[in-house]
Amino acid sequence: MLYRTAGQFKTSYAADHALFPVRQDAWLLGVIMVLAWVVFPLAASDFTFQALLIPVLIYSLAALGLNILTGYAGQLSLGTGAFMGVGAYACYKIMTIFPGLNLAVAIGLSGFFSAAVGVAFGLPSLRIKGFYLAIATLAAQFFLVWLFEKWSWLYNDSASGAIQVPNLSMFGLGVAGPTATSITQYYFVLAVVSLVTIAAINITRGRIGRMWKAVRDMDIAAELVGINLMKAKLSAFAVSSYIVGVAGALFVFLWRGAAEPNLFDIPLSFRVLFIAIIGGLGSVLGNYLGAILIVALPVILNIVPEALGIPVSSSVVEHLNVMTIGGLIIMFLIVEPHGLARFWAMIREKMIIWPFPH
Amino acid sequence: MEFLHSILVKPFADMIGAPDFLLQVLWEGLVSGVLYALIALGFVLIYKSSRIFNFAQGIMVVFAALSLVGLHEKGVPAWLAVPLTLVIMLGLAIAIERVVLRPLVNQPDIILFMATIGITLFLIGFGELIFGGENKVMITEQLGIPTGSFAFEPFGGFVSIEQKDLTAVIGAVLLVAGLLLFLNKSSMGRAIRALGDDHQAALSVGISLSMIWVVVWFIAGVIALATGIVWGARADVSFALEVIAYKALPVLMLGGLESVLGAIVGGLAIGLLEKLFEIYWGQPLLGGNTETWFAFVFALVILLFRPQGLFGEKIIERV
Amino acid sequence: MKKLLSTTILSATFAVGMLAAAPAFAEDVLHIPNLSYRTGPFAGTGIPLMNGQRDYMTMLNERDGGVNGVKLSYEECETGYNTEKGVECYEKTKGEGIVTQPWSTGITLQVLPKSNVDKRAILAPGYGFSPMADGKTFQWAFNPPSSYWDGAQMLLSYVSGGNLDSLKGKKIALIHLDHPYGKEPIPLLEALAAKHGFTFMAIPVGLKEMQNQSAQWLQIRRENPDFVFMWGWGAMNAGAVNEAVKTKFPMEKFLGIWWSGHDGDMASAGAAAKGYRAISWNVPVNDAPVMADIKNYVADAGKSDTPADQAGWVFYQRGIAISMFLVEAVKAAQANFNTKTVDAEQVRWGLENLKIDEAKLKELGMGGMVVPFQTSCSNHTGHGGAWIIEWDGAKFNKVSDQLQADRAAIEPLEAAKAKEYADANAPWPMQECK
Amino acid sequence: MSAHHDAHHDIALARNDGLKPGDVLLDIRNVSLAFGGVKAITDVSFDIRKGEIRAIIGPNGAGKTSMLNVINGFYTPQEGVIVFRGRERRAMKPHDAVAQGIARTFQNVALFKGMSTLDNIMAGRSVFMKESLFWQMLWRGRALKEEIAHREKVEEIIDFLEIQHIRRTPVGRLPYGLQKRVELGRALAMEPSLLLLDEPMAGMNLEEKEDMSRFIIDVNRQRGTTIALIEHDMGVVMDLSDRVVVLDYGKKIADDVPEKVKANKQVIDAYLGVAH
Repeated sequence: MLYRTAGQFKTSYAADHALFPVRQDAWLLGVIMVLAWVVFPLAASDFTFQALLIPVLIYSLAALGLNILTGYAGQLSLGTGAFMGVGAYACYKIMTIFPGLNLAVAIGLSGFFSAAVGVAFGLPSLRIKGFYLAIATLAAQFFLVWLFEKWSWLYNDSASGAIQVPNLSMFGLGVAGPTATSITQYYFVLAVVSLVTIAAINITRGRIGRMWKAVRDMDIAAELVGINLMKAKLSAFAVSSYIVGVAGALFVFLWRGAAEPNLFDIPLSFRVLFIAIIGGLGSVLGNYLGAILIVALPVILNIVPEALGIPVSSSVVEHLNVMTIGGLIIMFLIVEPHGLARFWAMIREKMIIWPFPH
Repeated sequence: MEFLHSILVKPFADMIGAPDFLLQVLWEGLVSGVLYALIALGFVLIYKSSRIFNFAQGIMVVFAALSLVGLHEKGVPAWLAVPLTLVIMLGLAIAIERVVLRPLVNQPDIILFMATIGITLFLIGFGELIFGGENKVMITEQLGIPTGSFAFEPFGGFVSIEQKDLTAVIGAVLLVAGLLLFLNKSSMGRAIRALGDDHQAALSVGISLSMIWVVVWFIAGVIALATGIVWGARADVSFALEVIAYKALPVLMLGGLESVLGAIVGGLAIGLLEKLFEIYWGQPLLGGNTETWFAFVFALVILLFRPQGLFGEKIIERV
Repeated sequence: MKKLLSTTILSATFAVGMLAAAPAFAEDVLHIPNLSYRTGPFAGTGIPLMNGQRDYMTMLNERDGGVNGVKLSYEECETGYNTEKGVECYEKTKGEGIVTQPWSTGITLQVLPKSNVDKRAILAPGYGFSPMADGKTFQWAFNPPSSYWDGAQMLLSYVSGGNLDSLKGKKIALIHLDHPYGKEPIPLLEALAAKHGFTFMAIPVGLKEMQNQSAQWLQIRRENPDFVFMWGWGAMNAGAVNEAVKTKFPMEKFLGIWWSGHDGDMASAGAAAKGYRAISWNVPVNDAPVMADIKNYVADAGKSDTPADQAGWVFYQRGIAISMFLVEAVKAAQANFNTKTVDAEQVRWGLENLKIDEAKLKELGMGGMVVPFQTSCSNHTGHGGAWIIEWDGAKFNKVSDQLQADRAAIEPLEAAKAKEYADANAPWPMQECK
Repeated sequence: MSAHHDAHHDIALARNDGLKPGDVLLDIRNVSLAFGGVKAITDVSFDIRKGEIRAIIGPNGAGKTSMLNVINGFYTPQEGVIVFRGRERRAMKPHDAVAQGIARTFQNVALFKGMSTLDNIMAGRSVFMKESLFWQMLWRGRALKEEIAHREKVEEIIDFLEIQHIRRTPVGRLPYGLQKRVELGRALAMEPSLLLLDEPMAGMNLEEKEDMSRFIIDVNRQRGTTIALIEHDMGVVMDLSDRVVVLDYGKKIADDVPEKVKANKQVIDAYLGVAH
């Protein structure tokens, strides 16, 4: 009865194009919005903000960027971490060169740098396909991280080779740097993530999204129905890398506060890829579900033995944690290879027809 | 002009100027190349037989080496520890086939690839839990591997060749020869090769698919142990060794995912070229550490000209 | 629908509330968190240190019932040397913990700016950012008893026989981990190279190359430096020593910083690495009374993870020394503030008024185990100096008298870099020192 | 199930190519194609006239699909020229071919399996849709207007092909016969002046074949769309087509009206497999 669609009729194509053809979906989203904008910020501690809420949002955004490339346009990328790095270093340099600039503007601009780099490393996709293409993104991954180490201009020649986020404020509120409060950072990240998500939903359901999906499902056929493969693939690389770059800038400026080149190395790329795949390729919602599982779950797993008063050393917890994550990944792939988003879709379908199964 | 000189002339002048050093560089490159080729071979076998891009090959190297050293630490003599480790690798192969591969059969490539990353994480956690995170010293001498070195003095300089590196090269050659023999002469080997082309054809040989998978993953385990021993003898056995798996990727791409010959040629080529590039171009001109990316960029450039790799089969697109 | 909504909100609120609530039961227990790493590629070097730290704390609890009657609760939070996990641990432990022990230069840099806000001291003995010595700028950070720059200067002074000008025209290479830690000594070595006329070259080893350093050692063979210094960590140390043996680089020209003087790392090279030296601010003293106490109260009682043959390791005993620094700071704070359960701010005062002299070491049963030093408001390192230890094929032995860094050569750079840091992170709070 | 409509829906989508019925729309002149020395097509010439249904038949491996691939630019012939709407050329990029009015379906259905019927057919409108990323992102104003305008055209096709009930279903889940129909819909969405159909009825049962024949005839009659089709079912070919060209081993062996072709000795031999 929760998901009763009867009685909801569309009277125009415009209404049919609405985001939530089923009213209950809008309700559910409303609940989530209230939780995200009101309940969580009121209830969360610093630890909850810093170890759960903010990272889940930022990782979701990065996974969304990757999902556009891999899930929608079908181009496997193993270089997400490095593209996040491009966004972060671009933002750092922009803030160094124009110290008075609004941070939101700087983050928005930094995405263009990662988009440009993404397109450059996307060019081989016009000739190379499948796993062979992974080599192009891996080349980007390893080359860019090396460049972050060697090009000292990027980190203002600091001796440690690390970048440090200075205190930055917007409208009198500290948003980045050590003096910023977690709640301000959370709202900033939430706002950016919400905006980008809306834009991504719009792009993926329209002309460009169809173009990408067509290329993903069958690139030859896409070409033969008049889709320009070059435009489709490169636009996917550009949009994807833009979002990933913004996520990278948020990652360093709104969360970590400092970064060294190794941060953007391949484990980060894999982490984001896990989120996208466990969440569900070709889905926007999946990125959030995946991030909750991959980012938040280990943190919670870490707390569990302690909360239950079981004396386990932290290293054993960590070993078990790594094993659990590995096992969970395999289990989820076996149970639902299309990810958590498909899992949710199935539950939702069941709820729509419930209690009449046919 | 000076710039052109430094990239086009000076490196070669340096090579000729110190030929003994060049020989040493080539030898070092060759040794790494042999090891890359070994790891890539493990990848190719698995890919050929099951279309799985097995990312766990790197951690299998660590796991095999740790098992060997761990058993020895528990008091098992070296001659017994090797076969026991092989038993462990066989158990691992069977477990992977049962728990991971069988339920995931016919899934898209990327799903299988992700599953192997899942296996990697699981084995890291599991390995550290039972063996601990400390570095372990490879039982080189106990295994009868000579540890001295040969010194040559060509061109008035010197070239030093570690006996364990030499053993590694010879061992790798023997392993590859044995593997080729197995693939070409035994019915199981032929089934594995046929599987790359056509599942039905392979099944008609009368060997079950899961049997083939267990065998292939076991061979990958044997290769992992061999790699673990020789690489562990050069430094220590630790989880840091896992990263060498990444190097196998460009080797594979370069050689073509399904070509045994490609893995060998690709491994050697990348081992030699990345060392030469690092020493003669990377260090003087780019600040060094180019080995982290050279193989990837090189493979990428080659793929732009041959999208299927050097030895991969040409793809003709049809609709 | 409505009911569902409110239930959802309620349960979500509850769940978040559970996580948020961190009730402080500070009942005569001092929470001493440690951002340890017993996993990952650096576990090999991390484990003996963490074992030493833990065993000392356990020994005090068993032998004395804690510190002045207050039990020590030593709690590890696993980071795997990963800065991301490190920050997570920092957030997790900052509620109850009386100090932060970040155990990685990367994590130190990450939490350094937060320490001012969260008002909790960072204890980074022998690591971290060298300018942290400047207590006026870094009022919440401590890196006793010697900083990396002290270490680099002492190494130069040692190989030059005390006269750095004698290095003129010579070539000194630094093989280092390509990570904030490994890069630490570079600014000082560059400055001293310019001043004394020797050639300095940095040879970085990437995290992915730790076990495959042949290119770096080919470079060393080609450049043929007069001395090679090493700032290595984790699997890099063993890799480097093995390569040095392989390329026949003379061991007497190869010296490491204190984190590269680890028994475990030398084992695979064994006798072939005889003559390798490292600078260290602690040396193993196996017959020290404190070692006997740890054996009695901890190891024999089955409360230690340390294998018996590792009790004599430099790193294990360094872990003991580090815990001792912290406990002494707690004691100083207890005395000064006349309270047993000191808080994080009081511990900071304790760290700033730490006096570890020969007499104190004797009293603690740790005579000769660590260099004596004393911190102050403006001096957060203490600059106790260090010894040179040499690998004899089976263990490290002390082979020098206590060295002292030439502070005059370091201080200007230290002050400049501290100021640079404070400016970059403006507004940065400074403290006044008398 | 949706009810079958009594009256066929009209389909008004058509492209004005400025040609009168009976004019030559496409002229293939002496085309040869080879793959690494293996000849697939040898010196074939024929034409397709505006408004007709032209069948290309021949035994397996005769080079029929290769011929379609040459026509829509997927393969580039080594020799010969193609004249389409008066313009002569060797080859063109496939998406240019679409832009100029050549659309096709495939022997093995080449739909976008993860997308719904609606999206598949909408994808066929890609060449006509232009709105920028910026407007797409906002999903307001121009992008939405464009989307709705094209959606209306696509709905016409959906009604015409009687596939309303599977509008939202991912095509990968549809039975083969319906997939073929969706594929025809996608080709129609491109508003072709020349529609290439590669075995549109392969694998269909009798009822499905009748439906498909009806759609093909309606497209041809109502829209005046020129159609070239490859088909194995001789009954269908003889019923539908105006003229038939027969290929065997890459060579043209006959080109005539269906009745004459049926009686051609060479054609009968080719189909019976008589050695040359």
